[in-house]
Amino acid sequence: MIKITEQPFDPWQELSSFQLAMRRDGEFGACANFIGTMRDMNEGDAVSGMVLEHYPGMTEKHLDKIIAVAKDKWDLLDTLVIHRVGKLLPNDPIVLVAVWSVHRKDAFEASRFIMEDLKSKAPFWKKEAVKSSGQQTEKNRWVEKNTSGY
Amino acid sequence: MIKITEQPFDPWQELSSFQLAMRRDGEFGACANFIGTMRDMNEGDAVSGMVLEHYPGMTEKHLDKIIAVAKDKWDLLDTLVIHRVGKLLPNDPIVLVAVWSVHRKDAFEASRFIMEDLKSKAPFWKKEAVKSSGQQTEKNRWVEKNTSGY
Amino acid sequence: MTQTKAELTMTIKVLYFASLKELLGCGEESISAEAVKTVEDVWLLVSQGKNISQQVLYSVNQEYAEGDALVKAGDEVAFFPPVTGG
Amino acid sequence: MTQTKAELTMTIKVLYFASLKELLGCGEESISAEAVKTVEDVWLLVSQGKNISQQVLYSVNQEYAEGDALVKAGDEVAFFPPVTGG
Repeated sequence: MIKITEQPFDPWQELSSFQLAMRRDGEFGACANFIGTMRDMNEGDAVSGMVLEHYPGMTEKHLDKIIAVAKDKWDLLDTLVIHRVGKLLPNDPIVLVAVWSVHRKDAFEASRFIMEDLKSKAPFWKKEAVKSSGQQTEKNRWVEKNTSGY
Repeated sequence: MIKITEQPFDPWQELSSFQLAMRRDGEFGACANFIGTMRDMNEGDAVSGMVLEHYPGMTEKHLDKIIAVAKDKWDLLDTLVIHRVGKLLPNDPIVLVAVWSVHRKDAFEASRFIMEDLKSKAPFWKKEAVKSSGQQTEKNRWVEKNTSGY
Repeated sequence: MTQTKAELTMTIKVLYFASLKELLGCGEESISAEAVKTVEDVWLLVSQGKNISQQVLYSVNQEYAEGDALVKAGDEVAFFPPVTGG
Repeated sequence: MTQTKAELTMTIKVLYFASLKELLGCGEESISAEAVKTVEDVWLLVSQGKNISQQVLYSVNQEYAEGDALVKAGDEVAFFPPVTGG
């Protein structure tokens, strides 16, 4: 399942409900998941807020595709991807990627694969409100590029 | 934190409470975690229950050591490892490994490293109650070896 | 402006995101499909006169595309900077 | 049996886990430290007469050890099969 949401989400509650709704009790031996959370610092500057823009339509299409690729490469029982858009505050969860499988290798590798693809290709853009040290006023700046996680 | 427990645990609740108690709001950008859950099938046979034995003292000592190694290799903010012992039923969570860090690479790699070390070296042993297909009676058998997750 | 059905089928929908939307002062526009063959043609047309030095990514019908990808009337073309989600 | 303090300090505590505990019919015993130098010596002593074909891992004072690791009075030595946790 893929969810793009403007509402804050609790990753643990989402994981708990989704796993229950999967109705795969006794089948899955492994769940690997990743949660990306907004920090209050970036590149040495204090960050007080963020606006996350995306490309509605292409976002879902791209995530669907990458999940299909992952299901092709690994034996997966189910996947859950949630991504926040709109206005965010520090400590807000931004993204959740979770993968259920029979054996751990599949869950570990697929969760990282989906997350890395999302970071490098899914059409989301962050604009953060920052106050550089020594400066009084806040400025908005676009985050320029995600770094590779490998 | 390391917990060895005879009581069933809810991984999502444990993650939620631990993360709150960490008091690292705004600091962590990444949390990677893994949950191993008891399946109702193993090697083609139906499994109805399991007893997990461990070596009290060495278990904690070994897990402490591997977490120290992980903290040395990667930049980690905190870690949580929970392992169930005693009597388990299918669908019971067996193990939780969670890692918090500033950047995702550290969390992804450290969580997998800790989990693989735990599977290959931490002194736990599983005895499962199985009913082979076509058989009427249940038998207890020791699980012989964990396979590598890489 | 209101477009007739005939006009609509002769146009390409062009979208801009993030910093590019700000630089171009526009999020969406329609251009005639007649003067353009490739995505690169569309980009040269819509960015002309603007001094855009940053890296620009292309998509056609919501899939990444190279500059030489062909476009036709009815397509949705988008231009955006490197992505920064997750 | 009750041991005096002098006897305790002359002994090695030996533990068995999982299938080995079942095979040896015992989870814990004390042996005299006098007749043994290495973990391997301890294992040969406690397993003698038992036909144990499976792989056995050793630990001394709750850390993995090779067969030639030295042991002394007061040590805790353990023998167990390959681990299967997680």
